[in-house]
Amino acid sequence: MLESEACENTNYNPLIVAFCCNWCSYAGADGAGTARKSYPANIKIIKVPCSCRVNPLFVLRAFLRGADGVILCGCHPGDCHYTSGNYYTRRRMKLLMSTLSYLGIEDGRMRVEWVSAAEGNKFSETMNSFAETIKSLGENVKLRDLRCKK
Amino acid sequence: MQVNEKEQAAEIVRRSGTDISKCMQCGKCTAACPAGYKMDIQPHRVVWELINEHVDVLQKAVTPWKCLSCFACAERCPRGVSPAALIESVRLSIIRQQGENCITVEEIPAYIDEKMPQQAIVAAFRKYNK
Amino acid sequence: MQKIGVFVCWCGSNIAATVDVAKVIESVKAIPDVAFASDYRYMCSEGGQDLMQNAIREHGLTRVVVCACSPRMHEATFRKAAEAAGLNPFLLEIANIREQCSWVHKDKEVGTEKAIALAKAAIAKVRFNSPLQAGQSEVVKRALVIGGGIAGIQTALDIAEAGYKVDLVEKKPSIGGRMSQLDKTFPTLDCSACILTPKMVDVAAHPNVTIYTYSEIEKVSGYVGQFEVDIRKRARSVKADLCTGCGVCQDKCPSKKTPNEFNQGLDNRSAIYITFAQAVPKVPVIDREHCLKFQTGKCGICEKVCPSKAIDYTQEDEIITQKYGAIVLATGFETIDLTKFGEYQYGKSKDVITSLEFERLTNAAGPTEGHLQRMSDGKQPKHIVFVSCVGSRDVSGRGKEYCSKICCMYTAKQAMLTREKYPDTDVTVFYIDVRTPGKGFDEFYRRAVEEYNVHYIKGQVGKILEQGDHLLVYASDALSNSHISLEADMVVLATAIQPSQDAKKLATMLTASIDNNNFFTEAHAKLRPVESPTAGVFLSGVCQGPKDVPETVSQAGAAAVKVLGILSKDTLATNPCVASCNERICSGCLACENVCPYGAIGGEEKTVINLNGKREQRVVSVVNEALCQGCGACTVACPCGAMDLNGFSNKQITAEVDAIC
Amino acid sequence: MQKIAELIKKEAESLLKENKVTAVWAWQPGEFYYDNSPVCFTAPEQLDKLVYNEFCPSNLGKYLMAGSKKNETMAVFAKPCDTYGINQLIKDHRIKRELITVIGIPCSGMIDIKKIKNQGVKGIISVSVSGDDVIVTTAYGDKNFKKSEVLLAKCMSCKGSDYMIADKELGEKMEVKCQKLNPEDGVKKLEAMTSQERFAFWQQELSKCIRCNACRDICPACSCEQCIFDNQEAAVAGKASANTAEEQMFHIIRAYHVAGRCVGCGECARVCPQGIQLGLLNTKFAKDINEFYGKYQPGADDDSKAPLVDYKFDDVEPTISAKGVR
Repeated sequence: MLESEACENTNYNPLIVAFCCNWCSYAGADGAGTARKSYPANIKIIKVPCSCRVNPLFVLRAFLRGADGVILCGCHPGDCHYTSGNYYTRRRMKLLMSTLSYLGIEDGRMRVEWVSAAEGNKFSETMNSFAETIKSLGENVKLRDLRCKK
Repeated sequence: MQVNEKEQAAEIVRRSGTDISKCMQCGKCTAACPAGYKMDIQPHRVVWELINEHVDVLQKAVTPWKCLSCFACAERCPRGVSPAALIESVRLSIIRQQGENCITVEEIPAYIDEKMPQQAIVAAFRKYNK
Repeated sequence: MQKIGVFVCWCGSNIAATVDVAKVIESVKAIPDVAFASDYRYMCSEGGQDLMQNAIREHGLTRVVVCACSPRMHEATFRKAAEAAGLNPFLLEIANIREQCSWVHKDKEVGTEKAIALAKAAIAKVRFNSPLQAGQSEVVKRALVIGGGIAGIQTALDIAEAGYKVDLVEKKPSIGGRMSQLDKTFPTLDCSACILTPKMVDVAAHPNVTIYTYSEIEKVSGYVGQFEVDIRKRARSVKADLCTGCGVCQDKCPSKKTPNEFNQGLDNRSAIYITFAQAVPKVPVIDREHCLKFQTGKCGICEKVCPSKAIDYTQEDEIITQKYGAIVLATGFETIDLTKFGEYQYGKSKDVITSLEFERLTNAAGPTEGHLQRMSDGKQPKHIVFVSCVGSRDVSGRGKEYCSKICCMYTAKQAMLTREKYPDTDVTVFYIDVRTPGKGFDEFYRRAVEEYNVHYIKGQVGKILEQGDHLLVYASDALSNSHISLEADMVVLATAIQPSQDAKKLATMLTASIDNNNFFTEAHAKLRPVESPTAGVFLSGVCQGPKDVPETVSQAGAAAVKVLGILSKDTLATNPCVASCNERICSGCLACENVCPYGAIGGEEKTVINLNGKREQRVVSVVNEALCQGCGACTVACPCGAMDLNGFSNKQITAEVDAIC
Repeated sequence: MQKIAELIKKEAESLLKENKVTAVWAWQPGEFYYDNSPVCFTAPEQLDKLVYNEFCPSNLGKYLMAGSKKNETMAVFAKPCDTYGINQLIKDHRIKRELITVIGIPCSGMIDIKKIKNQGVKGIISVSVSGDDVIVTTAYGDKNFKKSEVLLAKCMSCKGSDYMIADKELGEKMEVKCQKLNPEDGVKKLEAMTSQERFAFWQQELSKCIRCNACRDICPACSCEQCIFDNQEAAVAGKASANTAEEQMFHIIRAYHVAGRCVGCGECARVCPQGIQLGLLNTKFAKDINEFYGKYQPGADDDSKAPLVDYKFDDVEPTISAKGVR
């Protein structure tokens, strides 16, 4: 049964995928680096031109492949480099998150945060808090495709 | 048990809950302090002494007994430091170490006059009634 | 199978201290299509680039991954190098193992593991990279400068001098900005107007410059080389071509109770007014809110007295639409609001003023014609207290956390000038630190102390009370550990500066980013300080960060040079990372068209070859590559995956996801 | 309904005779009385086979796509609920409005033969309906039912008797008479469960899927040239149901792709051979969209901007503490 696997790994180090838009959040992540603001190493960043490039399919794909958490970071609403990209993101991800919850997936496995290029601190704080959330949620057993797991 | 000044200073700062590293010694706290003219060590200097781990001089000073706990210093501080909390913490270090107090609570009414602000009276009872 | 080359940079110890570079090499070498892997101390150096170029040639590499600093730093460098070695530049990817790995992780084992994972993700992605060709887009040979202060004027002049057309847009009725309000400038004590006005005249007279005063930016669209801007030219109610600037109208205007903005509200102006004597253009405007004609319908005196029949009450706002190749932001600053600083009695006592008000008070063209006198009773103050850092370096939420940079110097200037003109006036300056990094700055400050006997006290003012006709100042002397109180006739607050309120609105319009304090963000703090992250948008003056006049003028020139770098080209290479539509799959639902912020997608009825190999006619999406900016909104709106984005294709991103998970 | 069938026949005849259209889409009898199927008539003499009764639930709109590509003029008979799907297809540019003539036909609800069969009725020969009375003639004699008790689930949440698009309307409008169901009730019930219960429910529900793609084929919003699940480039391809997770993904992604375009016709659930309650998924999206972005009914028009390709500056933020998420 799926539930039993949640406890199998005692030294749990969650795997987190972070999609970051090139103009704000990726730059914010760079800012966190420049300021040496650390966050857990199991967070891996994928650069996209705009948060609106992130297809819900990518998010689901990450979960299928065993990611324990997915976080999407973009420019603050109103500050999108492409004027309106993050407004679409906001709707798309809102619906996706609501549906994941509806399907019985733990709330909080997925998060959307707006991080500007100047917010290196916020980037690192957000990542630390997200990693904590995921740690408390435990492994993603519900959405994981066991067949794909290495 | 005698603890060294360094540890004592760290304990005082910890207990105060204020971040003394933020202080830039601008003197705004001192300028804002209504009791400053009676203090031998001014509020900004209290922070300075703690940064430099000089606890002895603070414990021997009159400052801890003159602070009204009005928190004007903390209110005005541009860096979010609270000298009042530090002074309170210094005062506690004296009381806890020696079991002493500057005055007893019974002696307070004699000091009260019409001009004394309400806050100072309340602060005095709070401080000396431990 | 691809032949992938992987290059791992040490970045001296920046990467190598936290990432075991040799181990990364070892790991990636085990990947079947990695044909070459090597490390180098500084990949971005000539030696590093040579190493990569030689490897591309010798091993016939078809893809390259550089594990180094952020792509925002050197992606362009490495792509250029790869191109020089014959590889399409878009077949190279960067794994960011510095900013997003070695700099944020301390444990070497953890860092190495992550670096390997990031390298593998980049390798997974680069397999699906396809060679892209940058297109060309035309450059409109005209620049727009927003803000007509010294920054904007200098930038406009420099661009115009190089032979290009430039439009200068100023919100206020006259150009000149903050500098026109100043009395003298440090550290040389030149008269501010004397050095600024000639420049104002120059820029107004320049055949290449068009000035739009009393105008604001309404809308911006387009992209570098092809910006399209709507400028709202507000109705002046005065015909600029007829007006001679004689000023009769403002003398005769019966409505004279409006606070004079130019004098920081220290005196009043008429409803029809010319901002100041040297205004450019020297054409008055009617402030309709305070004009009797507009408010009550009765009056019309200005129209009657105007000798050149220039008054026009029917004038309406005009929208001017113009195309530009580049835009410079020079929106300047204002002083912060002091309502949260009740202890200073600012606004309650007329003798507590900001330093900008002090500039007006000492300026010969100011409300007192340059005579230093108290606003309360007109008496000459005998003791002036200057307070520095009012609202600067303040993290309490009352002020700004940054240093406003110019206050130490202008306070020294104001103190010095006071002592020079009024030797019997004592001057005390309260400071936290005196910061004088700049040519001749410290010498200037020392002169104030040594030659002019300005009394500097390290300490702050905690409370000011009005007592009779003077002010009681409670302060601290931090060095002597004492609490002091002194009497003063006037207190001058060196108020923190902040970016103009319009900055945020403009940032949104231009998609230029701003920081937490609303200063425009530069593309790179050290290497691209006058460029905004948005291509073709440049920064000049205080809108980017606090600056004094010489610094502003230098940056203004730098911004102009960057603009010229664009205007001097006929075409610009466009970003080839644009959307592309697979017409065989496209169903023509045009969800993509609906989400495209640039109007770059349209539906066209086309004959296409369907999935069964047969010709058929149907609506499909067509991307205009010149307009597409590559955000990718369309790719997600597309339900069937027909719309994809070059450089960030579904396959590339999925490969990255798969490699990481 | 018999009267309407006659009207339909007459209308089809005149359209074809006068060469107003080259094809007419309607229904013809299937192998059994209750499995009428879509048909395309191109000549008046074929019209004998035309049928319209309580067993014509399918929407004919999607069949117009092929002809539309060849610029054929077509007429289609559409029940009120079908008009939503037709509008959606027009909006998605899958049907050219100028090529088609939509003829609205009234409907009083379609019968769910499964509900009758589940009562142990076998050997059905024919069914006759008058008012609320349904008489099923079987090889073993007649059986009586109340129509309101054997209606299709989708008809019990009928959106009304108005046509969203119609060039002509035949007959008098009719109402579905039964205890109405609100499709959102099912969603609300699920929302009220715990996360664990919901997960268990969906595992159970979605594990029934055999990936026959019937839901996809019938859906008026699923009109892509090539479904993303068949697109090798799209990384979700894979027709075989390898395991639970992938089945979940199929239905989540499908529901997501039709979000804001799903007209709520309930056809997917009707045709599902495994009886998966797909409506619970699609209605959840519709409910969320209504709650977050204001009421929106896909297919009610052919030119409004769908919620997922639109935005407002003050849209709700995707935080996890949002309403509807427990």
